[in-house]
Amino acid sequence: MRLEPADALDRVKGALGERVTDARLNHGQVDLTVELDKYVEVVRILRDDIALGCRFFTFLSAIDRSTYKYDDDDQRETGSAGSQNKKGGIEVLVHLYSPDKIWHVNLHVPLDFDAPVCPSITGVFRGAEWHEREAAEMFGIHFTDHPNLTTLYLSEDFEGHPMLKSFKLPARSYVKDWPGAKDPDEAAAAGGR
Amino acid sequence: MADTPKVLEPELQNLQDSSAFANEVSEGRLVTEQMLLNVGPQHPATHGVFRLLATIDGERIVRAEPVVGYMHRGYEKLVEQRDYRQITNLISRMDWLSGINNELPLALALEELMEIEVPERAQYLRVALAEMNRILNHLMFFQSFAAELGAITPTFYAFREREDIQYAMETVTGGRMHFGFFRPGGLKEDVPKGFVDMALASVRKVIKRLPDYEDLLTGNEIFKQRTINIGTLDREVAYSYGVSGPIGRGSSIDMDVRRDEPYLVYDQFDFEVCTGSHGDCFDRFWVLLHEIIESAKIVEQALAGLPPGPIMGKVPRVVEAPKGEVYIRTENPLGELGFYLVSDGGRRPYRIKIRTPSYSNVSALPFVLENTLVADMIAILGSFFFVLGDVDR
Amino acid sequence: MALDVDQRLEKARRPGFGVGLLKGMAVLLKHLFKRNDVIQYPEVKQDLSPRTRGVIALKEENCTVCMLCARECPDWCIYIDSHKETLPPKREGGRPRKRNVLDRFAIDYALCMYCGICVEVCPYDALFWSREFEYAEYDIRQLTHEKEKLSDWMSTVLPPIELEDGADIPGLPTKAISAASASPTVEATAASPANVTSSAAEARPEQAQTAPREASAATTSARPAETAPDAPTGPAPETAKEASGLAEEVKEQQMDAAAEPAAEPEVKRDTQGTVQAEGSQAEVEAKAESETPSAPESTAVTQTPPAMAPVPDQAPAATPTPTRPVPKLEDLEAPEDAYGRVLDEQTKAGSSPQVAEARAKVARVKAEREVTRAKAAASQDATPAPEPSGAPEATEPQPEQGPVAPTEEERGAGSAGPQEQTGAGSAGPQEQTGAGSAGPQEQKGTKGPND
Amino acid sequence: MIEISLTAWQILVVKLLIILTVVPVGALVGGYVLHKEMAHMQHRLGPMYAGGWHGWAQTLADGIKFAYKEDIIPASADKRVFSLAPAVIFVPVLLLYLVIPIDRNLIVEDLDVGLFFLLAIGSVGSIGVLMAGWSSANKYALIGALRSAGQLIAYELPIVLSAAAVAMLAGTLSLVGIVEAQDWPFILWPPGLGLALFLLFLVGAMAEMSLPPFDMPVAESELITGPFTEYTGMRFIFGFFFAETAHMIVFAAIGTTLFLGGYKPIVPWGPLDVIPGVLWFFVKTSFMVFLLLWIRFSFPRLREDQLQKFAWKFLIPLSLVLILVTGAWILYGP
Repeated sequence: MRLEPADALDRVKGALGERVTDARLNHGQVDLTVELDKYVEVVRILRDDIALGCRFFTFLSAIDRSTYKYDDDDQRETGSAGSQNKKGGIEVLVHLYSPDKIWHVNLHVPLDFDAPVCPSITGVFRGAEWHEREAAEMFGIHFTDHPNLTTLYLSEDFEGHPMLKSFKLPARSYVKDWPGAKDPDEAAAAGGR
Repeated sequence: MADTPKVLEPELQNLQDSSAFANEVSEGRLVTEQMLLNVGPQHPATHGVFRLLATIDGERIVRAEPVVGYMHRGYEKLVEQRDYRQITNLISRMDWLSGINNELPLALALEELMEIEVPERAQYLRVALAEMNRILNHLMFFQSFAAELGAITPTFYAFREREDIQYAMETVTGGRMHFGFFRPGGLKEDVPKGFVDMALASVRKVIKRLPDYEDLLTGNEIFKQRTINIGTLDREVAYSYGVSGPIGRGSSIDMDVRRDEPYLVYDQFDFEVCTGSHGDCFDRFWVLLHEIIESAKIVEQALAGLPPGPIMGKVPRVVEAPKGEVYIRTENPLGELGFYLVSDGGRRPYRIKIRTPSYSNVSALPFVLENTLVADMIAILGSFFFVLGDVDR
Repeated sequence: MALDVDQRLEKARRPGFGVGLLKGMAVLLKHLFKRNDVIQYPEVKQDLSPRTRGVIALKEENCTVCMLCARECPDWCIYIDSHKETLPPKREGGRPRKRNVLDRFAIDYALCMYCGICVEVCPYDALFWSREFEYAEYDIRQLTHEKEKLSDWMSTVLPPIELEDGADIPGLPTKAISAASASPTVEATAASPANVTSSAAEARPEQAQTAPREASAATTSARPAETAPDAPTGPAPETAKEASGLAEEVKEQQMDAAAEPAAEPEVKRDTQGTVQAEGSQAEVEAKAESETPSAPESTAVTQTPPAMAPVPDQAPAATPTPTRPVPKLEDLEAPEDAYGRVLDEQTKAGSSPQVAEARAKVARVKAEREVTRAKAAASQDATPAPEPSGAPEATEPQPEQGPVAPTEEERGAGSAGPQEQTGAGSAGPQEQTGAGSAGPQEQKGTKGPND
Repeated sequence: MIEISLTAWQILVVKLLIILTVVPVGALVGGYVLHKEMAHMQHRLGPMYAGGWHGWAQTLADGIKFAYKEDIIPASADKRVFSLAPAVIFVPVLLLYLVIPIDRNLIVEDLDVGLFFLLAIGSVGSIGVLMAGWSSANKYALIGALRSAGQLIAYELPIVLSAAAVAMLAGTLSLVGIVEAQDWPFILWPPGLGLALFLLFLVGAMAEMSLPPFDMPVAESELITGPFTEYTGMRFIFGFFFAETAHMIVFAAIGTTLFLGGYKPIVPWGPLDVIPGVLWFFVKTSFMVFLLLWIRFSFPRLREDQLQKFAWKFLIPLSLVLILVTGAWILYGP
């Protein structure tokens, strides 16, 4: 009943073939990197393939890797094919889970950082609606053919996309000084808190 | 009598030609004027500030649209600005009914990344505290559901049991709701003398009094009338919405992280995962009520087999997760709570995606609420056991 | 499994024809005649646990204005003002010493989230949790309580609770130490200032904050949870009685530790005033290498106890044999000389005066520690030499190192005093505390609760 | 002649004064009982401070507090109707007290059609509820009002029919006559029939007073307080709390009169006759109040349509059958 991660990886490779650009194991969970055009197709296969059976939609979110400190030996390409910087782009992250054969899959979909556009998977998983709305307002990703892509948390007149690394949290130091910065030669170390 | 008060008129006007209205006519059933009922953000039935825009036709809800975000505190952004020690105390506020269960996945994720060995005593204590917290949470929803159905008495019985468990947990952690007790690698400190007896006593008292609850609600004909076959959530729909926890199990999703992927020492305890088969309010409630028994079982086993030893693993002075990503999920009282932790080796997480149970569960509400009555809406809201702080994060 | 659950469910779902209604009414009737256990709050008060996070009390004389609490506070709700004042040098050739004086210590309880981080990180046990909770105000601005009010709450702080059976009682390791010779303790604790210095190089408070924790045996013994997992603790206490006995012993040591800093530095300086050596060279080098960023990680992971739970005394208890050869007494460097030398080095190296001073202090303390080790090794019994001569000196109320600690390094240095005292001291220093001034004595009373 | 009429006037005034004092006091006491019984059934203590001894003055304090509260009328409400509604709800409850025989000859007005008067006046209050709900210009209030209207229509019938059966058995509509006609064992006679009628009356009464489990009109977790959502201060008290308690007490008294043999001793035994009828009446009424409250705290709330089904498909047919049975009993019974 329970599917070992290694077997799961093999099955995924078998079922998806060259649709995925990168498939690996990460802490006992299958880690896939998918190009934009294959994305929805891959999700559908993952759900419908009996051998895989990832019917449980865990979550959909995005990661802004623009300020991520990469090692040089990190081969993983997180930027989209279009953008120049292979690393440090923005990516959509979908996590699916198979309740029958117990295994997880993390789906990384690199997007173009400057104009992030991604097809919606509400056709595959209805539950993705809210998640995509949240990702849209937080990361500025536009999900095409989403039923109603309105803001979920933020007010309509909210400026900017908070979860982007470029969106600096209005530090409390605007409101008041950092109480820890009293010591003269420690004031420097106080920055950024 | 008086003519139509001013406020009603405009909505009545623009609802005349709303699409749903047209559909009703085309279906040829008796159609009266529809009315837009704004439930919340301040409403007795929505624990927290939760808004529901319900278009009602008489007492029948044509469609309902939840509006969340009144409590959005931006946890996922906030944790990027805090170091791990502060995050522990921060996320304990996320779902204020199950504080210690919120701290668990963060500790687990850090231990996974930093490859910390957690001593067994700490694991047992973690299990015991987490399950006691689960009982607290379930008792809370037991009473709130009853109160929403109009039965006032169970509230006070449930709070009476809660008090004992809360007191036991307070002697350990120093807090009643926000515990801040789990640390990457173990616990903050060891439990005080007499805690085991206190906890066992409080838990057994709950078990002893559960029959009263059954008599008060589960066996009550009126209660059955209000809940059976009300707000049915289909299994596949629940899957696609990612509905988990008691609600998911209510609609026969036999899924429990504690059993499927045992994360602490859960694999050493014997407990059963209750599942309902109809997916209606009654099953959800029944599952919730019986999980109290199972949790109590686990607490008894964990405290009985509490091994001696340290409660803190080998942890470097500064909690700095090495580079890497990991998704850790635990069984929160309300469902699957998952942390997708992306670390770039700093003292602060690079990104944490918090997958909260209530969020996914509530997102399935519009589907369930269609074509129900206003009174049923309350029952369904109550039976979905969501915490707004968990939805809005 | 799931099947019989379903059976129960089906049974529960069956219609009941009014029997359930009567049952429910019966439950209510039953409770009507039960006597209930409601606590009439203002008259009767629930007995809250000593760990209850009610309000944060300040032990003002312990605060060294290290700003750690203010920096770690997630809500920035702790306001500390201080000024430096310069004291004349203790003796000729000495350097005028700076010390911080606490002007303001305020906690805004309207902002405080009661997470207790400040209490956890406080290296000198100046902050405690009190279970007092009745301090509501009519105006939110009045919720910012100054140090006077916070000090008043100190009287409501309870001593820590006894631990459940099977818990690691920190009394044991310390006991082992008191039995063992003094040198291993010194050895183990010698590591901490190194880390502190290095961490200071990276301007990271977190790393520093643990070192002083190791410093006072009072701290470690009073917070039991902080026992290293790999601690070689002797037999875990079977009965509560034994545990409490241990607690008693711990109390003793707390007392000593509390009393000791008052005496310690001058003691060293007077007793082994005129000696010089190369042993301290090793010290300086060790410090130097530990300043390289790689050092803290290695030291931290390999040899030092966990972050939240450093109990240094236990590592030595595991291996009571000193790893380094004990240097001879006569070829040791005088602490003051080490102080001056390192100070010059640092100033030449171009580090800021505070840092230089701090590292100089570290060097001095290490030199002193070397001296103590040498003496301890020389004398046959475990009783360390400083005690007798320490007694008269102990009349100075304030620890010399404590207040002089705005930066991490100095905290490390300040920690040295109690540190080696727990090792060397716990065997004999009863008369020492007896001779100790009032300051240390009353410290002992409130030393316990640091949770 | 004039003197007689004068004395008649005086008597009338005295009687009215009695009513105007008894009813509020009764309501206050009833409120206190409600607090305490609820608390102890729920493993609490309830009010303990107001007035010193076990918070005996709690309801009084509540009343005073509400009297001091601001009286708000929503801007878009229909002001006249809105401010009139509480009176329309409360006055009929007062009138009900007029015809209840507290003792054999201690009654404000012994109407020959006392029972008819009761049933007629008893249902006027719901018009006030309807007025309140509609004029508040609040959707919750509107829904609540409509619910209560439907509830009234559905549950007036069982009450009327059961009362009619009692009248048939007693052969009179005068309440004193009905009490006199009853004999030991009161509701157990005629066997079964009396009890059935009593339960029928009880359910109907609770539904008409919209007490839980029939409190859909004011379901606080669905419609905040139903028709009284927008009310504050004294209007709220008179329209809702006061009226509710007074209503409950008077219905308990009516039940006592119709089924429990009013002011008669519970068993026809010499020594018990010494005890004044007022006391018996008081005891029996308190028992009825206790019963009503007990049921009220035990159950969750029904749903409106379920309630209607229950009324039309079960209670009303049952009551019609009971009427037939009663007739049969009168004709062929002993």
